[in-house]
Amino acid sequence: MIDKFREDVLSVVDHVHDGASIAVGGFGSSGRPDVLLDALCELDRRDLHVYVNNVGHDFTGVGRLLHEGRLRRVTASFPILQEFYDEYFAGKVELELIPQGTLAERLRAGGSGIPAFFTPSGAGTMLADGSFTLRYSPDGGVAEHVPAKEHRMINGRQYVLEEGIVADFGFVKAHRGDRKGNLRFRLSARNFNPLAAMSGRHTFAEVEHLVEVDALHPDDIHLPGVFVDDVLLATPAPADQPLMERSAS
Amino acid sequence: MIDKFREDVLSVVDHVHDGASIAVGGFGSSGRPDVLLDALCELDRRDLHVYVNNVGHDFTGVGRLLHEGRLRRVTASFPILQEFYDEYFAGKVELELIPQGTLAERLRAGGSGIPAFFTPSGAGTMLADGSFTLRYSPDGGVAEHVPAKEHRMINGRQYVLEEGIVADFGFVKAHRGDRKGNLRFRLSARNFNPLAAMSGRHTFAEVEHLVEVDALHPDDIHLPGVFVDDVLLATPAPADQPLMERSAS
Amino acid sequence: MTRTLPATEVTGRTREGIAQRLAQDLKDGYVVNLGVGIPLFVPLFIPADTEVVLHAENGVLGLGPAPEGEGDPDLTDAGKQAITLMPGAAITDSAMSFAMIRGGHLDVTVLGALQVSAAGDLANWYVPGKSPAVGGAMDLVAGTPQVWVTMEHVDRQGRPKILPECTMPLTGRACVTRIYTDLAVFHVVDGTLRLVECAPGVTPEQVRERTAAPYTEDLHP
Amino acid sequence: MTRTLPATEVTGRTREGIAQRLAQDLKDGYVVNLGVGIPLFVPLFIPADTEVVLHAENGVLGLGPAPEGEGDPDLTDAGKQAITLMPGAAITDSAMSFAMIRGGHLDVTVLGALQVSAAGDLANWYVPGKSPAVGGAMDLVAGTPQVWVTMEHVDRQGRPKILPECTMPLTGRACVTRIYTDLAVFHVVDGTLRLVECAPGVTPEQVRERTAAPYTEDLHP
Repeated sequence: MIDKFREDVLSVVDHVHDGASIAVGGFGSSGRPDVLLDALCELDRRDLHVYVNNVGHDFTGVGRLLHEGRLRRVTASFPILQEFYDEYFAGKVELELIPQGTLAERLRAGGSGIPAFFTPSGAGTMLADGSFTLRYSPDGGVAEHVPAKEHRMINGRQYVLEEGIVADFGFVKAHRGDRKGNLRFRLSARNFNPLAAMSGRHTFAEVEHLVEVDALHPDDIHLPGVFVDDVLLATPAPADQPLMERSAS
Repeated sequence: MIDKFREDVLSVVDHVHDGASIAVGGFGSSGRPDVLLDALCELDRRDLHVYVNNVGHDFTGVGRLLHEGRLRRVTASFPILQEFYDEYFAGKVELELIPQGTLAERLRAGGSGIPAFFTPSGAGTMLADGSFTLRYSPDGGVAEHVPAKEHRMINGRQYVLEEGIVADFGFVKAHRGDRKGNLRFRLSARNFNPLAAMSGRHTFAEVEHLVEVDALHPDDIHLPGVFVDDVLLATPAPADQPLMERSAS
Repeated sequence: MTRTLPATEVTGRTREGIAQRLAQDLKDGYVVNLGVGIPLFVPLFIPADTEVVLHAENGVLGLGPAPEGEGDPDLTDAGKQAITLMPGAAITDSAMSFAMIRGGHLDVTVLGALQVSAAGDLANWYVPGKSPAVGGAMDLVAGTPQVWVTMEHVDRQGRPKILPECTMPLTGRACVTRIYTDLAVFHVVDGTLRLVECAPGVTPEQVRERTAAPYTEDLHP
Repeated sequence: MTRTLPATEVTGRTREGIAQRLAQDLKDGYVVNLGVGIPLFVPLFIPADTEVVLHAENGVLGLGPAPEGEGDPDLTDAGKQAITLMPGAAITDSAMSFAMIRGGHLDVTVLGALQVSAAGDLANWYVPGKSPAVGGAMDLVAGTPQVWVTMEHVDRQGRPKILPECTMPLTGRACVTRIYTDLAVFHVVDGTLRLVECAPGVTPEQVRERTAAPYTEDLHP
């Protein structure tokens, strides 16, 4: 019988190897899977390639991974964190900067068996023409550029070819989830979470509320359980509270 | 103030011109927008290009359009109807046959500003190599083939390039809808409906229940109103029943 | 195609029996899409302690058995038949449904075949001259890691359906991973066919007489 | 870039005033995405009888005003600020949000600019040497039919920001359709700039002195 719920976060995240690529949900701190990200730190994982919209504005979430030197590359649209840029310009972390909509669509495409698609976003700009710096050298020079992307005129307009992202792992946070992995998000905490889940070859979901299998109506499920491998609690339940609950939205 | 509800179906569908392309939701008769399709017949529209999964198994819905000789071309995965094939082999209607997942993705892509994407589905088959007959001549010979599609090896696998579909109009059916155009579907009647709505430059939605604007929770809306231009009743309400209702799922 | 009919008579599994044999290979937790025909018998034979999640490409994940009585017109499978839902079922639109399929999130797709080639090519959507319709077959065989074919071993004229090359239009290339027929079970290993099992009462010779494609034998008694 | 500063002093619209002027051009029913900076003043000036649906690229369609008090951490705009929702609001994931944007389903995007070129090219995401971040700007200018720029007419050094060609990295080519500054309103018509309005108390000469790009004049009194 299918039961994807796991009580112990560390033993689940232990499957993530050094050097892994991880698609991470969340927009800023909204809907960000902090329990999963923190587990990477406790397990001392390094050399990670993270696909995420923002690095964050402080040393929590992906910001903590950055601060502890665990990131090899970040693929993002809006990293923000100043310490991230310091590390980037020092050649300690790579930045593949892409438009936000391209990040969303690349994650969805990778999870959907679409290896590449054309988009107008970024066509003819330095994010597509091969001039953006992926990695600086320690002396401040350019060590490597993001490769130029294929451009094509379609119906008189210029488009750029972008690749689907299949990450080794998906890290997501949901409001409610059941033991089959079905997820439901709350308000704008949904954002990149369903897409990060789709992109991961193996996806972990931390949920605020674990609900019974028939508590989510089939029409109300935002992400079907087929995209989720392990379900964890976002906040370990206090001892005096029941693990299982049927919460209202 | 935005109010997309229209009482009179014919005056709305009257915007559809002869020769128009229409993306139609539904899977078989499930979720099929029959009120809108019937209006095309009453308005005597002809020479239509319909994007739809099935023509149907009888002379209702798209089957009625076929039966009345209103179709120039059908883009579909599973036409089924025998009279459709009779007309096809007689050169009276064109058939662009594509895989079902490709139809779904092409409709979504077109509505999402993605002009083309690569998919493994159909690569190296006669649905992609230019050998499938788009149109027969009256004498039974081949008048025109579906053009060959670009193939490309990506990471050692063969893919085919498919184009997004932007239809002149989207015809969809929903279970519930509000005056802002927000839609909610019921069970497997959802199918192609959100995608047909996205694909249409101008989209009509017939709804079983018109609900008040705050009756659908923002997390429960399957298709935001931004994709819908006109909302109609799937079944005109009897005179003794209130037009507006707040129905449970 | 010009082979003469085999001399010996043979009776292997029934259509239900093919589905029953295949059902033994489904593992707990598998997500499976079932085509029309023989595959639709498979659910009858899934053991009670094995949870197999059934997927229908019109957007249903977690199909239950047919309803008693009329059924709900808003709840049908990909063959437009009324269905029920299992606890934990989820509904999606067709793009998301095929995202699951194309993205490799299903485990097995079970479908019928007109022909299978020695390399695992599949032809199952179109008999030239007849009415063409493809549905989701090309997406299913392109996206699903395991593609299991169920079919009669030979056609109604007694001609082999497992051939060196398919002569009918392909659904996909090198996609089939297993073949379950009335006479035998084949696995496709490293791009070649391997006979792993004969049906009860069927001999390897009888299978050989009715199979035009080359294959190796690795029979488990 | 080597132009000397204009001799005359000029005081045009305030930042709020630019937003107020732009808000007059929003039509009932428009769906609008607002960038950070001056665009965030726009909602203050939308007339009560005009319904403008505000979109945030993190998946919110139908933003309301800022909450009184703390707000809900699960309900923020694209600038991570707490928001409320209007009746009829809808939430989507980020892929659907950008499907709206890229697919042309919004009417107007309003954003700030570092530079705008004579052909309507926009540079607004990256000052070389500073910290690069792009967010949704490239998708917004690629997908939205009307791209309205709000900005100060000249930079802090008094140098024109409306130039023959942008010297900073582009966000998009030939995408800007209108420019609202403290001094003037330009429309981009057939790929060229047209001055359609000077701010109250500003003369066409003062605009010309502070604009490096060529443009035509079609001033409505």
